[in-house]
Amino acid sequence: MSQTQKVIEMKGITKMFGDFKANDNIHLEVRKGEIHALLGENGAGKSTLMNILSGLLEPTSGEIKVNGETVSIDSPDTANRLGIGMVHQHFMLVDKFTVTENIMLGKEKHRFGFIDQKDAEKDVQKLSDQYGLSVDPKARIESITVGMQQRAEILKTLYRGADILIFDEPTGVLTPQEIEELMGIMKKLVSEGKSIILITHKLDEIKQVADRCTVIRRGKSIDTVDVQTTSQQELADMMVGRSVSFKVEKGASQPKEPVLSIKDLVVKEARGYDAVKGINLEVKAGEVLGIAGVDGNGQSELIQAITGLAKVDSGTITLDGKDITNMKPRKITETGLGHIPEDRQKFGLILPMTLEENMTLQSYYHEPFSKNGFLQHKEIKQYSKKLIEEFDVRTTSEEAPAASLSGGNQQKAIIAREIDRDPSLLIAAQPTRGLDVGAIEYIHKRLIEQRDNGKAVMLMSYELDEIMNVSDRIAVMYDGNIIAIVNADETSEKELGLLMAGVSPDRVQEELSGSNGKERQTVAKSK
Amino acid sequence: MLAFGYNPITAYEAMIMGVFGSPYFFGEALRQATILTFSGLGFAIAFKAGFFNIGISGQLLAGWVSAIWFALAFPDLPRLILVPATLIIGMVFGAIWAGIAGALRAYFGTSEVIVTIMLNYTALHTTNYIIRNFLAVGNTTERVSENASLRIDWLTNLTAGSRLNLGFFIAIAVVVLYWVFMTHMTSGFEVRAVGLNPNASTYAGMSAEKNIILSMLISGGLAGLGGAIHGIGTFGNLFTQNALPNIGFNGIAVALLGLGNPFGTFLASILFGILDVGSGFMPNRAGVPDEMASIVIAAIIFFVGANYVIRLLIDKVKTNKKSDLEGGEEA
Amino acid sequence: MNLPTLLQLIVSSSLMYAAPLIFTALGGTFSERSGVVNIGLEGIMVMGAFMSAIFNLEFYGTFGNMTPWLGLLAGGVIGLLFSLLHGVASIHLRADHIVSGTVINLAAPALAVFLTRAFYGAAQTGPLARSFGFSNIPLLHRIPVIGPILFGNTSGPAFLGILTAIIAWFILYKSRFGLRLRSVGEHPHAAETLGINVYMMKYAGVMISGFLGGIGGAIQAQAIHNEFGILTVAGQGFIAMAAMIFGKWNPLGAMGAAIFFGFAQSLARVGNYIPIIQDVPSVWLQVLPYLLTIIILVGVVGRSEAPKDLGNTFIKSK
Amino acid sequence: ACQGQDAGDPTPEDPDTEDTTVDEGGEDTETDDNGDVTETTDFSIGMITDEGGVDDRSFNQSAWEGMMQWAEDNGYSGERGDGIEYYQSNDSADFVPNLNQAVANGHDIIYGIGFLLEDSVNDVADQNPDQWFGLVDAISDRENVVSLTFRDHEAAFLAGVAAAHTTETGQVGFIGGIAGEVIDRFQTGFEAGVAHVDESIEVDVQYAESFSDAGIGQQIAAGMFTNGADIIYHAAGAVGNGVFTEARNRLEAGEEGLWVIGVDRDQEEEGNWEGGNFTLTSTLKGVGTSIILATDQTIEEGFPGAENIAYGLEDEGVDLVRGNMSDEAWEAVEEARQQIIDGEIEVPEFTYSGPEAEESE
Ligand SMILES: Nc1ncnc2c1ncn2[C@@H]1O[C@H](COP(=O)(O)OP(=O)(O)OP(=O)(O)O)[C@@H](O)[C@H]1O
Ligand SMILES: Nc1ncnc2c1ncn2[C@@H]1O[C@H](COP(=O)(O)OP(=O)(O)OP(=O)(O)O)[C@@H](O)[C@H]1O
Ligand SMILES: [Mg+2]
Ligand SMILES: [Mg+2]
Repeated sequence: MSQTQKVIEMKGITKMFGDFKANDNIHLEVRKGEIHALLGENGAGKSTLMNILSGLLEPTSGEIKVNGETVSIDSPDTANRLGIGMVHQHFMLVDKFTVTENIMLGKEKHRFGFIDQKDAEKDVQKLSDQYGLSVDPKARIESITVGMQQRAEILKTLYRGADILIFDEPTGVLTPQEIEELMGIMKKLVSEGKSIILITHKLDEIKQVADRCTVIRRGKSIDTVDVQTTSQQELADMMVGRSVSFKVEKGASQPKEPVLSIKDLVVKEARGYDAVKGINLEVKAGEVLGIAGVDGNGQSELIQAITGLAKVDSGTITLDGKDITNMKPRKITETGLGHIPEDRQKFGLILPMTLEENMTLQSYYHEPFSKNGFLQHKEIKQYSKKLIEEFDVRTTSEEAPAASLSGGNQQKAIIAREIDRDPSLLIAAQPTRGLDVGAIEYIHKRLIEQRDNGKAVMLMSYELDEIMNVSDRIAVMYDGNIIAIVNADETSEKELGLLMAGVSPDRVQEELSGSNGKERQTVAKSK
Repeated sequence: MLAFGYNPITAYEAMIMGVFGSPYFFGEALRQATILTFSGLGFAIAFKAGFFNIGISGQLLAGWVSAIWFALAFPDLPRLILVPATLIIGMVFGAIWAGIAGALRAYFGTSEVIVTIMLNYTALHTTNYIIRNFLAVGNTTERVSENASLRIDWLTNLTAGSRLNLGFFIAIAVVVLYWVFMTHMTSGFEVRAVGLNPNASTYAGMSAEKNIILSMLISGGLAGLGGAIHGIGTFGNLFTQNALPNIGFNGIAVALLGLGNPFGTFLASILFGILDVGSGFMPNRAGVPDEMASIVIAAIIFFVGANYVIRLLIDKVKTNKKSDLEGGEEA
Repeated sequence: MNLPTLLQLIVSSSLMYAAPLIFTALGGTFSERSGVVNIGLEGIMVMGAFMSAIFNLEFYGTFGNMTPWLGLLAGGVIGLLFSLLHGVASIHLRADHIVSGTVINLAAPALAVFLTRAFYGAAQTGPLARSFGFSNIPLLHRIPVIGPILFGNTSGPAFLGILTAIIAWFILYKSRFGLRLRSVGEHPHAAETLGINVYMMKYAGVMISGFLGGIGGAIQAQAIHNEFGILTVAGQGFIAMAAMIFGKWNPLGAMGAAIFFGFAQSLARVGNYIPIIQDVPSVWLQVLPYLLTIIILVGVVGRSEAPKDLGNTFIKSK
Repeated sequence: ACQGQDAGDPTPEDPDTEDTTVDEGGEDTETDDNGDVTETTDFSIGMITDEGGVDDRSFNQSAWEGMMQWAEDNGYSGERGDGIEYYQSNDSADFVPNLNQAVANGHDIIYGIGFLLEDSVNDVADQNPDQWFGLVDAISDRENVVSLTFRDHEAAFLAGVAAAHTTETGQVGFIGGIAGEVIDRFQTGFEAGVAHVDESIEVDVQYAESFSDAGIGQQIAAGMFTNGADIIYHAAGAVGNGVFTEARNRLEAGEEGLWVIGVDRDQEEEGNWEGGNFTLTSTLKGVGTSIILATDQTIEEGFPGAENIAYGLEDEGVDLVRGNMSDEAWEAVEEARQQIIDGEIEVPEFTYSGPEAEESE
């Protein structure tokens, strides 16, 4: 590995969006065969920079060299030809197409314009074998796991012969095992002579795989450092520009009576099979119950059933002593539920509506916001202003459309709305997805505060760190069942990982006490 | 136009002078605007809620036929009762006709576009059948009684005998009510919310089904009310139709031109009314085929719809002033 | 009427009515698969009907009996040109697709009648020089029993439509172009990252819809009305749009739906010769096609899923 | 601007073109002549079209051509604006404004073309008692309105006679547009004409419930022909186009002896095909003629207010063209024509008696 050959040089890159400088004179060098991390807070300009490199955006000024030659990357096609491929933060996959169709799109195997499906599938299979990326070439994207979708994304770049791969926050949606696997894939790719740029907020990931790291803050490149010789704390401070703490401050929980109890709950999924297969669960006042599990094991359906968004097939759900099974969402909300939904833009907000309208989305219909069927705009405005201030939602005005807020502030608005109603149960589904350290810190504090006020909190997240840091008890879901409930301070990441992969609790105990060599690999494969 | 040897200036002069030069034709233009306001608002509210109600024509017809039926059946009721009752009947039948599409959409997910198109033709044939078999001997019903008429003398006199009627004021009232409903009422808020994001609305405890049906009911109700006003205001009777009333389809154009805003829709209706009535003067006074008026309307909507270009131009001018930075959006 | 005759009658009159709808609905399918809503089909048909009529009258001397078939091309080309208006407005000028389609529907009849007046001094062209007659589908109509019923003395354009639908299906689902077109209607940003020219694909979709819609109009003029006037198209574009949705944006589905409309319509007309239906009051037969459509839609077909990105304006990142 | 044949062709001998006086009705006639034409009368007439233009190859066109003819005959140029004017309606809501516009322009007589204008003419006539109106194809009892109607059933009767003498299958068809009084007259007359010749000939009657969808016309015609009819008479506007198309297709496919009978104007042109012409004949409706006659009558004898002038075979207000009839059929038609004129045959006008009448046959 000749570590000195520069495959990418970006010099003095500036990108303006109107008057806003998203990239401000950024420098970046990537060497052949390295994994180069790009670290920065939300909105620092990482995606923008990489979109420039991959031909989606044109820089306002600056120079790009690929393999020593100055180039102008005016389209994704050009980037492609230069051997640059990008795995996007939000997957760029057509749900209704198969894996193969997605991979070959734009570079199809064809005869006289007609696609040679079989041949293409073979190619995909071969490629996926070569790099150990197990995918089913014939599966439709909408029916495969997020992990497999991501592997399809990676294959897309490899299929195009990319030598320089850009991964934009690839781990946000993966299980620990999948992350592990991805790290393995990246290392394998590098060993085959590829170079990788890895965008992430997660310092431990950088420590684990990256060789060097460039830190970007507010559109400026701060520094490029050698990962081996830099501590996590140093990286974090560089990224944020101040000193940060990671640990969630919390005292011991004082659980009281159960607020939510679920008995033998069965929920069918849209296509008709059981997604939740007879769950029993309690959440007590004064505790945070974490729901861990790999995406697609029934967590979403469980939450939808509790919140009234999905039909309960059998079983009962009791909230605050009231049977809320199959009640309308509004009735359930009124009984005492707060819900921070998994997809904030799809469920949490009506983006084109104003912030104040969104702030009262759950309460617009009752006094004082509505009288005799008429909205009381004054009251609504006052209340929204209060919340905006209290929860530090950054916006130009309460009359701005929700769409104009940054992701983190959109989430804060939802949290403000849901917490301020003081529900006896707060369900938070992936509340910090895609947010930066500061925002995460804040949200976690609020969840704990809610708990300390004697309310019940249910936290669903795919991020183990978050689950372990915030929860008091953790229920692990696998294949529609809760296969174990453990105490947060008595478990380990490893144990949870195994449980999430469907290894039975007994086996897990065995595994944990036995030799700890390669079991992770096997577990990951079994999913 | 010039290419075909027509003089556009005389054409528009003829149109404008024709309408504004006489209270009668101005009155007629406003009368036409009245009905367009109803069909436009009817289309707009469904559109706001996320539906493409292409069935305004059929709903208008349903309102018209039911209103005439009612007015003919109870000619002797006092005017104070008969007129409102007739209008309500028209509104209710229009609402039901659209409600079918709404309910099918809400409960079966059936495309409202297809259903409303099909209901249009169903309304057309059924109306003709009802006229011939129940309401009239032949193709035209009797006139409704004086007590059911929307004419008001001073308005008729003011506009030199035009058919402008009480409906115009009802239209203005409805424009205001529509605005109040959408911006100040809880249920209007729900309709908008469901239209903008049905998922979030369900999450917030609104019933998508209820709001789909509600917005379609209002939509059809407005169209039906328009039909009733057309019936007892413009014509005083009903006759068999050769085709679906154009005024229903023009409602789409009016609503789009008004950018979904009730006041905008009202103004667009007036513009349409003027163009519609005024275009009648083009062949006579300027020798220009009145198809030109439709082409003009289409052009206006085109530029309103493509307002992005205009915004872009304004932006360009602005940024050019500010600096030479090659930013902004692309062309 | 004996059974084979009755069947032959139903088949041929269903196809006759369906032929313009098939093409236009196929056109709509291409446009909407690329993500561009096209309610302007009605206006496009009008232009196609207009152009084919002119072509038919002017070039009969040159092309003789081939004229109507070539007239399809003429109608298609003008439809394509006219659809560009919709394309530019909705793709580049970011107009709402409904707005721009409405503009098409308003402008086309006015323009076509205006031009007809300019060329022929009347709002109607008068009878065309040569219309499509009946066709026997080569070979197939020789098949015993079913041959004459299905393929004898029937609408040539309809069979061309069926063939076009099959080809369209292959193009949409089996070709490189089709894959790209659909990707643009589903997830244009994904397509963009793969170097697909999203705008170009959308234009392609709209232009194909213009071409096929124009052909639909040309059939309406040359096979059914045998003239062009304001009444020639009168609502068929909207029915074609319904067929497209009914057929779930699938070429074969759209074709099936168009034939179904023809069939329901035909049943209402031919019903007078079928003993059981004979005694049904006429109004029921008149509304039958429409009610039947709704019932089938609710009962059998169910929810249809539009292309995911349908109706959205794609804005290129820059 | 004129197309080949039109309905207004059997123009009667011109009444004395020598000018006549105008007094009563025409108060203000600022629109017309500038005094340079010497021989004109300053009588001016206007017409309001029903839904369509004066170039619709049908009714409105025929009326307008009649007016142009009248203008020429009376010393005008025959150009629009010179003694004659039309107002085009695109929608039923346009009728009244157009009538008022015409009133404002000060024509002596304003004709409303088509039964669709009945109510509108009545209303405007009530509001303008000093203005003369003519109403074509419907009857008004107003003092200042003359009604010009047509004994369409008489022409249809002749069409029936022609059909009965031509049919070889003993089965003929009638396709109406939208059922109603006017079309019913055609149906009644046609059925009576057929029965007059041969009671046993079946008449298959169907309504398209449209005047525009030629596809429906084609489907109905297909049904009728398949069921054994060999002649179809249509009174269905553009729906009739489909009837012609179906007949042509069948003839070209080798069927023989199929005929279509046209309506309102000579539709011979529509019946051209490789093998000749299959338009058996057409019934004519002399809208133009009736306008000329009524106008001249007004000028000569004063305005026939409140009268209903029913133009029939006698005054060539309606007629049947020779078309492609055999000599035998033509003779029979001529004979029946005379008998009708002489009152020997009483042609029934209506079978229409209310609900479901159209299914009664
Ligand atoms: N098309 C655009 N128009 C205007 N501003 C934009 C646009 N794209 C990005 N920005 C802004 O540029 C800044 C940098 O965004 P970018 O997406 O590069 O951030 P990031 O570092 O990738 O953040 P994250 O961690 O959230 O992905 C942000 O403030 C963003 O809002
Ligand atoms: N496409 C865009 N056009 C215009 N402005 C944009 C666009 N995208 C983002 N912005 C603006 O840029 C700002 C930052 O947006 P972004 O979502 O990237 O925030 P962020 O920096 O990642 O913040 P957070 O950490 O809260 O997510 C917002 O104020 C938003 O209004
Ligand atoms: Mg962000
Ligand atoms: Mg990013």
